[in-house]
Order: sequence, then structure tokens, then C-alpha cells
Amino acid sequence: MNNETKPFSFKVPEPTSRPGDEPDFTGMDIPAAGSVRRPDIESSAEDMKDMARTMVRVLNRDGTAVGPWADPDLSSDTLLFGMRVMLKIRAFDHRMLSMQRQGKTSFYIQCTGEEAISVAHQLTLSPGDMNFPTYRQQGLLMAQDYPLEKMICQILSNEKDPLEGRQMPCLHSAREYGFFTLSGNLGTQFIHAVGWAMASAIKGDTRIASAWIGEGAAAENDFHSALVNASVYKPPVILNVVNNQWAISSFRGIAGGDHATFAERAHGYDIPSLRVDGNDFLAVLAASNWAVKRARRDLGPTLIEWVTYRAGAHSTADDPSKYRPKDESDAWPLGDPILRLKAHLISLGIWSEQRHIQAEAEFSDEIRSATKEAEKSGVLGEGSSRSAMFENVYKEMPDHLVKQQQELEN
Amino acid sequence: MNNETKPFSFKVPEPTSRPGDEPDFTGMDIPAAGSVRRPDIESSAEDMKDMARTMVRVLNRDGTAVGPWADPDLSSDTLLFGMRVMLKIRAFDHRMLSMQRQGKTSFYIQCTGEEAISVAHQLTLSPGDMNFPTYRQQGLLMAQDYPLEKMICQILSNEKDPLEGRQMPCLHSAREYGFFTLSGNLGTQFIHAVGWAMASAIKGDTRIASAWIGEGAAAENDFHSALVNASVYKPPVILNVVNNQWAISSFRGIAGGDHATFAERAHGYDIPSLRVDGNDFLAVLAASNWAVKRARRDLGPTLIEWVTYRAGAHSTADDPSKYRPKDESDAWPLGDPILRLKAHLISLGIWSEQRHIQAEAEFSDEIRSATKEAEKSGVLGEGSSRSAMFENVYKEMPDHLVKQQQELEN
Amino acid sequence: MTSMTMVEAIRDGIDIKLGEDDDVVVFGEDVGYFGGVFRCTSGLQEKYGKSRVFDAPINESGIVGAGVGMAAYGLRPCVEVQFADYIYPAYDQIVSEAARLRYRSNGDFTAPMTIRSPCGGGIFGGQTHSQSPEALFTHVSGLKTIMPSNPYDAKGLLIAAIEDDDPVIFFEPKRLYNGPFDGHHDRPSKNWTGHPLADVPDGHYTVPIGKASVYREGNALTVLAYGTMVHVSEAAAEETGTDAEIIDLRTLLPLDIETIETSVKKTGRCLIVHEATRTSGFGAELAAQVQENCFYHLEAPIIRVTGWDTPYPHAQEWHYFPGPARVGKAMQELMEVA
Amino acid sequence: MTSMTMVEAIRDGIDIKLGEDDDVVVFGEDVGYFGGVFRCTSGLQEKYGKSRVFDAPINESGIVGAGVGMAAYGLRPCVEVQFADYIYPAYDQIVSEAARLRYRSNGDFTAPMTIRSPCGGGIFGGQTHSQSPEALFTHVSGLKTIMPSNPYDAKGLLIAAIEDDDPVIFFEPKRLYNGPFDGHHDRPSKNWTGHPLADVPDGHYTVPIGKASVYREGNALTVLAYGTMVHVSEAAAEETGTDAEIIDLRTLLPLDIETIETSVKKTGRCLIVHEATRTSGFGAELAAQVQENCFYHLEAPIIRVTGWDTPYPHAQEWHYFPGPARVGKAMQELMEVA
Ligand SMILES: Cc1ncc(C[n+]2csc(CCOP(=O)(O)OP(=O)(O)O)c2C)c(N)n1
Ligand SMILES: Cc1ncc(C[n+]2csc(CCOP(=O)(O)OP(=O)(O)O)c2C)c(N)n1
Ligand SMILES: [Mg+2]
Ligand SMILES: [Mg+2]
Repeated sequence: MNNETKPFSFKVPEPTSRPGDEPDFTGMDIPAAGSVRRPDIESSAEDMKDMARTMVRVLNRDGTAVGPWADPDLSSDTLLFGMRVMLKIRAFDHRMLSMQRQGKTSFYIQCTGEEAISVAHQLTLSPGDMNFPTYRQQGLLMAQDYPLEKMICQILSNEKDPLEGRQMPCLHSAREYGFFTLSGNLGTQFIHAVGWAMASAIKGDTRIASAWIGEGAAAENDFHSALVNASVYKPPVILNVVNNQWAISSFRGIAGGDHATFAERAHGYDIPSLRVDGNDFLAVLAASNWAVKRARRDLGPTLIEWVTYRAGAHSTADDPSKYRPKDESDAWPLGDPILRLKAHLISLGIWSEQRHIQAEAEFSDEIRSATKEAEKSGVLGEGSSRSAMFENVYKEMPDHLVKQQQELEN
Repeated sequence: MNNETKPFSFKVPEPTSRPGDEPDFTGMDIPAAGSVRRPDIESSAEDMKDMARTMVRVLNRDGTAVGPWADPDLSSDTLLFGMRVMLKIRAFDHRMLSMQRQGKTSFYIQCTGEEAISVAHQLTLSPGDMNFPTYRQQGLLMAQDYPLEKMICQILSNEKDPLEGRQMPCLHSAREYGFFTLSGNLGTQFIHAVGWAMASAIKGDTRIASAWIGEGAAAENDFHSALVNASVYKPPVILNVVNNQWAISSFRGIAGGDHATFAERAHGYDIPSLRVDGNDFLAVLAASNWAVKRARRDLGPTLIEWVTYRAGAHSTADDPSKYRPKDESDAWPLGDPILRLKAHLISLGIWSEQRHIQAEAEFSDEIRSATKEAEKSGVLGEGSSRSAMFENVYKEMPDHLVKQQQELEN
Repeated sequence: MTSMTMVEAIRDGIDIKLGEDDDVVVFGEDVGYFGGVFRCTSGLQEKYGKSRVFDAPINESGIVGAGVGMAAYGLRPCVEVQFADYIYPAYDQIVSEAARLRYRSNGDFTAPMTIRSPCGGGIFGGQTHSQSPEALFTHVSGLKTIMPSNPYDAKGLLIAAIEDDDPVIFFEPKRLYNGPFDGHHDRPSKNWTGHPLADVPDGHYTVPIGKASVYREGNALTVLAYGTMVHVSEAAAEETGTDAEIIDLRTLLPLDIETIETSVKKTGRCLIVHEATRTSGFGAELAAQVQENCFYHLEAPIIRVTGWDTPYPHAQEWHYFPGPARVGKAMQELMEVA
Repeated sequence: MTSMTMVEAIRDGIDIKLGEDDDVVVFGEDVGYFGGVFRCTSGLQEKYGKSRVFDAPINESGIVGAGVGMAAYGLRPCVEVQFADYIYPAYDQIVSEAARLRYRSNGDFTAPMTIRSPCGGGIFGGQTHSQSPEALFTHVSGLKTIMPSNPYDAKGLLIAAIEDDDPVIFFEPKRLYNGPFDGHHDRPSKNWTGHPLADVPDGHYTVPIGKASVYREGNALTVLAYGTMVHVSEAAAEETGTDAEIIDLRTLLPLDIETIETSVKKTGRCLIVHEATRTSGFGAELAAQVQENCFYHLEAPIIRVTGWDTPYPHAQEWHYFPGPARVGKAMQELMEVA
């Protein structure tokens, strides 16, 4: 019946540029700040599909906040706090990278370029809410003044490591801070967040969940099971997809994000979604607030695609110059979140170049001394207890583990 | 920051009616036949999103074919053949159900009400193409005149069962007929189809794959992995979602299909999709043709949601009166595919009430005699060989299986 | 005391926990309105409401994954995977998540949940409605794995599982749901009425996790069995007149090696029976531990009678199933060793 | 002959098959442009093009599932799962599909594919970059499971795996990628240069699937090991001066029980060593079969030295890892039995 055939070709998407090429972001559609509408939080998914193919942006080129997503009531305190936390994270990441080079930790993951997302998002959550993070959301903890030393002790797997050396560096767990135990397995936490939010709904609670996943990991199947369950039971959960363009060496096209957006994935599940400039602190704050309000009002899940760029290496085990142009990060059209907020703060008259430099120095000092303090409890696994290995496998140690522990001790 | 909270409620979607209630399909939006546009096959997913929230329909209430999807070149032969195959399937299902009641087979699955989908779809495929079916697509085989006796022997698991008794009834495999081996595990075949189509593209072949899944099983994770891979590599595959409203006792809402459509799922993956009246033989033919043309022209995957109704029980192990109104099937607004095609054929003057009754009788006879013939080779596992149990686990039987076989024989 | 089938006993156990503890929630495919394809949750949605007992999308990974999230919140989910053959899509969520939560978070988060799933063959279900995948869970630290053989144990163990603070895999031999089954498929099927272990106490009680029971006392040889195979072994012992001691393991992990050791040291001979595929089945672990612990008492090699190393076939079901003939023959062989 | 690391040997094996057979395709996360996080496919996309070697979405289930579809079409996919710890999402596609295709279709469709995956610890990878899940595959009929211990075997077995008409799980001990490792983590790491098994013939050759090798001859006891543990056992034998015969299993399923039996019947003592968690590990199956086949020759209980029944911890890695001290001690214990 169909004779109009031709031999098929196999198509593998390629990024616009590879090492040696000029970075090229010309294909990226970036609406002007302030140009995108702000739907009512009661809008149905169907009524706001346009939001998934555009980008919510608040900060203008000149650093002013414009458009319907700009919040006139935003306090200087919040903005300054956000700035300080982002600076702290950057200093922290910097320090930890050198710790790794010095052999004091086996591994580290930085979030450079993506700080605004987790920091601003956390500012919209309340105590009792629960994040289900990936390894690049140290900002969720930092924004709550999580003790630096404790964080470093985890990274050093030392005597004071709250996880007693069981987990790789950066895979924190902090229930008190609404920070779910990190899995080394990509994607699994996305459905946990949905289940947690379902539980909150079942109990008539008022606490919400916030789930995190990278654009690469959004290809994992747990993404689907999370969206299906969120679609069916409409629990109070925010589904964050951090699209930082790269998943180790694979660009977003290998995750199916070359033509459709990750925000569009929500539509097939009747879930409203937003696509947001993730390097715009004010846009992150505004969009998170919007989704948090929806959830609190029991209007159900929201998916947010945060558009950003992984400015650093994937981890200390990675060398990005092998698969993308060295200067691609500089060419990234959404800029750096710290510099953009800085411009805004300066335009508001509440910050200056000098205070910026001063703050950088302060954090560098604070982190240096926290590091020194932490190192006293050991580096690279020093001081971790052998017996901790057998504990917490079960609530009570079963006989066979008791015997195995004895076997080790003898 | 967000104090507008209220205790959450847990939402579990419910069908409009349960046993004892009046069937209620008033919420269903059914566009008039002929009213929906026919996009160019080169349209992008983005350009035809509207097609996922409407319904392609060709056959009018009075049985005439109307609108842009009506094919003026459709031959009477094709239509008559389609009619005859559907009648044959219905007679076959009828017979097999009574075989099960007689204890001659352990199990049977009927497709009553959904015949048009697999039959018309198969008519648009070519030799060499490969279907990856579920258990409700006997029509794919019937439309190719697959030998009735062979089919029955599989269902009886007898001496002539081509699968030598290894598989449950209805889980056919027929490579020569472009019918992939059926899995008892829901959903797994969806990604196989995509992989097969990728292989076809890799080899510069011209054969296409057609994948089948139920709306309930579309909740399974393989659905996502199939769509992600189809999105990335754009292979020549048709992704059929048969939305027959029920998955055993769960209505489509439990699969996330209460508000969004299954066709909309494709959009987040940059895959064009159609939503089609699956009880309209002509609509199925037209939409399948459209998707097959796209695939043959190497334009990539298409997802089609076939809207239909599971008129019978899920399987011989099921009693639908426990979870849905007994007369819901009669109230189904898209009617019966055979009756609708019948009206069309009669309006064309190529069919009559009498020929219909005659054909029914003929098929009933043909199937009765095929059944008699098949029963000679045994019923309910009779005649299956013990040694077949150990064969084809591997290409060559390894020593440990040789020994186990000896153990059984001694 | 009420005489109950295994389905009724399981339902009663769930009912009691739903009634006692608001944090218990029950969900899975077809378990809500309909009450489960094997009817184990029938009537419970009506009794406890849709927030406590509900239907889930057909996504086993999501069922377990959502359960992990709920358990981390503080609930005690008791979920159903419709057939054990369909537990593999959930395998990652079970192994990498449910089993690991407590360990990797140093107790900060835990996953007290029960995953119920019908297992085993004997219903003409072919390769995707007959499997016994228990060994795939006993290899995973952090999990407990249970398989009861009768209504009394089923209810008591299920209540214990739901109350346990660690994730429990609870396999229910579907061929035992409505009656004891000794493998004589060609004889009329029995029902539970009159069976001593079908006398189920009303209300709350538990059978301890990690304790085997001596199902039948004997001196000639020890049979290690669980689930359906307990009944098959009993029939084989009766029919061959073997003075077999049958240990019903009940819990596979943690294993009650003490009860096993005591028996094997007494009899000096050990037969292991399971329905699962032989290689790397749980019988391998049993054999390894028995020879480790009872080496000097063993008078003969430990024998395993199991399903063959093939998928579970449909028509050849009864050739695959390790029935009383094969078990009886192994008993005789084991006794023949001087 | 070229001296190669294990990474180079594996790459060479893939390279040869890509060159010889147009139906071989290679894909997985980061394996295309970048050449794999362990560099096993480095340079191959450039050489064979993007239709033959390409990057896959981060979806292990899809990698295997698409591979099954391709294999059913007639290709021979050789796919990579980036770490064995991430193979669980693909478990259903492996167990229910790849392993079953031939059986359930009575040979109508088959799944000749190879699933490569780096396994084992020793790189400070914590619980999700260190696991050895081989036993979970040896329980599945229809699969073959392989774990090489050196460059020569790695290349020869990988070529055999790709050519095999059944699905093969091919585990690569990542700690051996760049040098032999005997468990002395505190000593400078060695590289493969100079190791006799790093002399890899150029071009095509195979090492037969299903055949173990006697890695070290001895008379006092038999060690059954595979992967990294072969080297650890060798060090332990040297250091304790034990006249151990070390069998490198190479293929776990189908198992070369003959070579094992011959050795154990000779030595009368058997030590099993693996890095995986003990309970229901592959060592259990080995112990079960050894006692079944060599009962009357055994002078002492079979001992297992393995990873503990806990997740693989990060900081305590070297307490978890069954190093030469533990293996050596077990050898001595085994020899002490009168
Ligand atoms: C199940 C699983 N598969 C593979 C990996 C290996 N892996 C770790 S990070 C990573 C890339 C993730 O990319 P993305 O989700 O985009 O997050 P990003 O690193 O960009 O923040 C991969 C493949 C893993 N950790 N888990
Ligand atoms: C992995 C898996 N989970 C569960 C089942 C049990 N099961 C068989 S059919 C079915 C319902 C499927 O519904 P749907 O996909 O809508 O197809 P339909 O029966 O309506 O054609 C279920 C839950 C299965 N076969 N496989
Ligand atoms: Mg990324
Ligand atoms: Mg359905």
C-alpha cells in the first residue's frame, strides 16, 4: 500500500559544537525578561501549555527586575541573603575541589553556575517540607545555614561524618533540614518525592515535597513513574528538572531534549509546568513561589524546567574539555547567576563591587577555618569506625551480621 | 513565606459509574466525523499538537465516509476483506471462550469491540514489517490469514502448538507474519519495537516497526524508555496506545488518562501524535496509513492513541460486573466497529444484512471445523513434549540442563 | 479462632493493621475497588476509605518507589505486586532504595514497608505467573524475605512484617491461597477447612520473623522447605514412609540456622526442596550453610530437589514442578547412602 | 602479541568485532563521542561512525530493551551499563526479555547480545560504584554470566560473548582495568606491563565460554575464585605459603564443574572467594555443587570468604573487601582441619 519508501538513515543528535569548534547557542530562543505572562495558580495544565516552550525571566540585561514575575514585595534581606549563600557555595566548591586534589577526599561535585536554583528555591520552602535532591543541590543545605563543618566532615568521611563513612562524598542526608538521603542511583528519588507528598495528602498534612532531577536523568524510568503517580493522585509536590545542558559527556539531545522541552513532558500527564531561566535568581524565586503556592493550596503538582548550564566539570573524575568546547561556559547566553544578581543588587543600591569582594574574602576565610576544624577529625576516611559498617543495615543487627562482625574482629 | 495553607486531601480518581450506577459517558468529547484536519505528514510534533486532544473520525452516523481522512481510493475489496476478518475474529473469540469453559484451554483473551484497530492497521503494513503486540491484537494475525488451526493449537498447548506448550494461550509468536513473541509482562515490547526500528535504520533497511500497548500498561516504565529512545533516534516506528478505557478493574484515570490524553504524552518527546476513533475502521485505516507513510519516508515515529472500549471481560479469569456497570458497553458512544463498518458497506451497496448473517455462519463453521481438527492434536497441554521444556533455553543445551533432563527422565 | 483460607488470613492480617494503625496504607494494581485479583484486599477500601486502600497505576517500580517515599514520611505501606513475576521492574527501587535507605542515611531515613506478592506455580500460569524469585531478595542486605505455608503463619507473619521497621518481601504461594496443595494435581483439590493451621486466632498476633518451625518431626532425614513445598514434602514423606523431619523455614532472611542445625545434626541427612530454578536458588545458600555448620554430622551429600533451570513452562508445568514423586525419590536416595 | 591493559584488551575485542561484523553495534551512556567513562570504547565512534557506536540516554532499561529489539531484528548489540550498580533498572528487560526470548518463542526470536558492565570495588566508590551482582544473573536461566580476571581472557571471552547466540552478562572488575590488584591497597599500584596474561594476541581469538582455567596449580587446597579475587587469592597463597590450586572460573554460568571437581577431589579442601555479599552469593551455588559432587573427598567444610552482608561502605572499603589477609587466614584455617 505504501510504496514511497527509501532506505532509512540512523540519526544520532549532536551538540552544536565539540572541542575545537566555536561554542554556538544561536539556536536557543531566549525571550526578553518580563515578556512572559504569569498564569493564575489555579490554571489547568491545558490552559498554560505555552509556559513550557518559553522562559520565565525577571532580570533585565541592566540588572533591573521587570514584568509580571517581578515581585515588588521582595525584601532586600532576602536578596542579600541569597547573594551571600551563593557566594558561600562558590567558595565552598572551590575549596573542596582543592581538597580533592590534595587527596583529602576521594571525590567532589561542584554546582558552579547553578547556585541560584537551589538557593532561591529553598527560600520559598518552609520547615517540614522535604527536598529529594540530586548531588548538585548543596544550595538547599547552604541556604539553611547547614553547619559547614558537618558538611565537610561528610565529604572527608571522617570521624564526625554524620553518615559514619558509609556514603560517598556529597551524598548527604539531613532530615532535620528537609534534605532526603541522596542516592548514587540517578532518578530514584523522583518517585520518592511523589510518594512522600502522597503520604502528606493522606495524612491531611500541610507539608510539601520538592523533587530534583537532572535533564540527563530525566531519561530514567523513575521520571515516568513519578509523573504518572503525580498525575493520578495530584499530591503536593514540585518536580524540578535541572536542565544544565550536559549529562557527563552527553548533551541534552541525548536525553530527548533537543526539540521538545523538558517542561513539555508534564503535559501528557495533566501537570502544569513552567520553563524558567535558572540563572536568574529572581525568576527562580518567583517561579518557585508560584509552584509552592499551588502545592500549599492543594492544587497539586507543578513541573519546573530550570534552564542553566553546568559551568564546571561533571565531578572531580571528569574532564569536560574532552567533549565540549573549553569556552562554551563563557558563551552561555544566560550568564552567571551570581554576576546577574550582583548587578541587580548594585542597581538597587544595596550592594557594591567592594562589598562583593569583601564577602568573597569572608567566605573564603570562613570555609578555610571550617575546613581546618573538620580536618582535625580526619581526612579521606580516617577515623571512620569499622563497626559502623555493620550497623543500620537493619534496625536490629541479625545474628548472621553479628557473626560476620566477629569474624572481622578476630 | 507562604502562609496560605490548608490540610491536603488525597485524591483517587474514580470512573463516572460503578456497578449499580447508570453508565455515563457524557464527559467524553466526540467531534463530528470529518471535522478534524489532516496534517501534512511532514508536520512537526509542535505543529500538530491539536491532533492529540481531538479525535480523527471518518464514518458518519449514517455510515458514510466524510472529511479529509476519508480515502476516495479505498477499494471495496479492502473494505470487504476487513469486514470478513473482523467477523472471523469475533467468531473465533466466541468459540475460544467456550473452549475455555469446556476446560479445553486454561485461558483465553478476547478482543471484542477492538477488532477494527488491529485489522485495519495490519492492512497498511507490508511484508517484513514487525508488530510488537499485546495479547489483544489477534487481528494482526487474522488479517494475514494466519492458519486458524495453528492458532488454536497454540491456545490448546497441544502437540502441534508451534511454541511446544511453553507459553500460555494467546501468547503467540510468528516471525513470518511480522508478529513478535508476546510477553506476559506488560509493556516490555514497546522499547523492543523502538530498538528493532533503530536496527532497521542502522542497516538502511526499509522495514518499519509497530508497537502496541494498552492504556493501563502505558503507565509502565518501558513506555517512557520507548518514547525517550524514539525521541532521540527518530526511528521508523509507530507507537500504538490502545485506550480501551479499562485495565482489568482500573479505569483509564488510574493510568493518568482522566484529563490528559495518551496522545499528548508524545509531545514532551517531540513525537507527532494522533488520537483516533478506534471503532471506526476507516479512521483506523487512514490514520495508520498516515503514520506508515511518515515512517517509510524516514520522518520518524508517530504515536497513535486508539480510543475504544473493552467490551468483554479482561480475560476468562475476570468478571467485569464486579467493577463496572453491566451495560456500560452498550452505552459506549463510539459503537461497535463491525456494526459501523457494516452500515458503511451497506450504504456503498456492497454488503447486506443477509450477506452479513451468511458470513457469520460461514466463519462459525470454518472455525468449528478448524477447532475439531486442532483438537485431534490434543487439548489443555495434551501431547506437549516433556523434553521441549529443556530445549531452547539456550541455543545449545549446556551440561547442567542435560543432567537435569536426565534426572527427570530417570 | 476461625477457620480461614490463606486469602482470608492475609486479608484479616491487613484488616487488623489498617484498624490498629492509621499509618498503614495498602495499594497496588486492582487492590482498591476490586479488592485484588486474588481477593486479598476485598472489602478493605469500603471499610477504610480510598485514602487507606487504593488502586495504583500499572507500574511496579512506582508502587514500590512511592511506597519508599511514604515510608520515609512515616507511613507503613503494605503494597501488592500482582504476581512475583512482575516484581523485576521494581527491583531497582527495592534493592537500591528500600533496602539501602537506613544504611546510607545512617538511620536518618528508614523504609518500613511490606511488599506482598503471590508466587509459585501450579495454576497453569506459564512462565509469567509462576515464578519464585525469593533468592534474588535473600542476596540483598537490608531486606527480610518471608514465605508462609499456611493461614496461621500467613496472618501472624504478615502482621509482624507490617510492624517491622525494615522492608520485608512477603511472598504468598498462590497455589496455597485456597487450600493446602501437596503436588497431586490430578487429585481433587483440598480446601483449608479442617487443617490445623487453618485455625486462625481472631485479632492481633504475630509469628516472629526469623524463626523456622518444625513442621513434622522425624529422625531419618531433615527436609528444608518453605511455601508449597512444605506440603509436598509432607506428602512425599508419608508416601515413602520416610521418617523425615520437615523444617518450614517461614523466613528465609534472616535465616533460623539454629533450628536447621539442630535437626541436621540429629538426622545426619539433609534434603532441600524449593520450587524456584535450581542454580543460585535459595537452596544453594541452605546447602552452603548446612555443610558449613554440620559438616561432621553429615552422612550423605545434601540433595536439592527444585524447579529445573528453565523458565516455568505452561503445558509441562507438572514436569517442572518438584512434586511428591521427585521429592520422595530423593528421600529414598538419601536414605540409601550407607 | 601486544602488552595490553584490560581496558585496551576489551577495546581491542570490541574493535575487532565491529570490524568483522557489520551487525555488531555498541552503545551506552557516554560510550560514543567520549568513549566511555572507563575509556573502553574510546576512538571507536570515530573509526566506525555514529550508526555503529553511539551515546544512549541515561536509561539502563532502555539500553537493554532497545538492544533486545535490535537483537531480535538480527543485530548483535554489545551494550554498556556504566556501573554494575546501575544494572537493576534493566533487570526486568534482562530477566523477562533477553533471557526468555528464545524459549518463549521456541526459537522464533533470539537475543544475541552482550551486556558489559564494570563491577567490584576498590576505587573508593561507595555503595553505588562497587557492587558485584553476578549471583543475581546466575539464577536466571537463559543467560550466560562471565567475569574475566585479566586482559587475555577479557578479550577472548568478550569476542566469544559477542559471537554467542545467547545473551551474555559480561562483568569487568574495574579495579583490574589498569593493573592486576592483589588487595594490597596500601602498596603502589601495579600495571599490566610484564604480566604474562597481559600479552594479548593481535586479531581475533576466543576464550571458550564455560571453561574455567587452573590459574595456579597446587595440592593442598582448591580456591574457587573469579575476577579480582583470583589475584587476591594468589597473593594470599604466596604470603601464607599455601600450596593452593587456584581455579579462575571465568564463566560462572554455564559453570565448568568438571575442572572444579577434578581439583577438589585432588586437594580435598575447598575455599570459595568472592567480593559480593555472602548470603545467596555465587559462592553458595559453588559450595552446594562442590559438596554434591565431591562429598566423599572433602576433608573439611567448604569455607567462603566474601564481602559482608552489608552494602559496600565508602570509608570502610578495605574492611569490607575480602583482601589477602582474610583469604590467607581462611587458607590456614582450612589446612588446620585434621
Ligand atoms: C542509574 C544510574 N545510571 C548512571 C549513573 C552514572 N551517572 C552519574 S551522573 C550521570 C550524568 C547525570 O546527568 P544529569 O542528570 O543531567 O545531571 P547533572 O550531572 O548534569 O547535574 C551519570 C550518567 C548513575 N549514577 N546512576
Ligand atoms: C508487568 C506486569 N504487571 C502486571 C500484569 C498483570 N496484568 C495483566 S493485564 C493487566 C491490565 C492491562 O491493561 P491495559 O494495558 O489497559 O490492556 P487491556 O487489558 O485493557 O487490553 C494487568 C495489570 C502484567 N501482566 N505484567
Ligand atoms: Mg545535566
Ligand atoms: Mg486497557
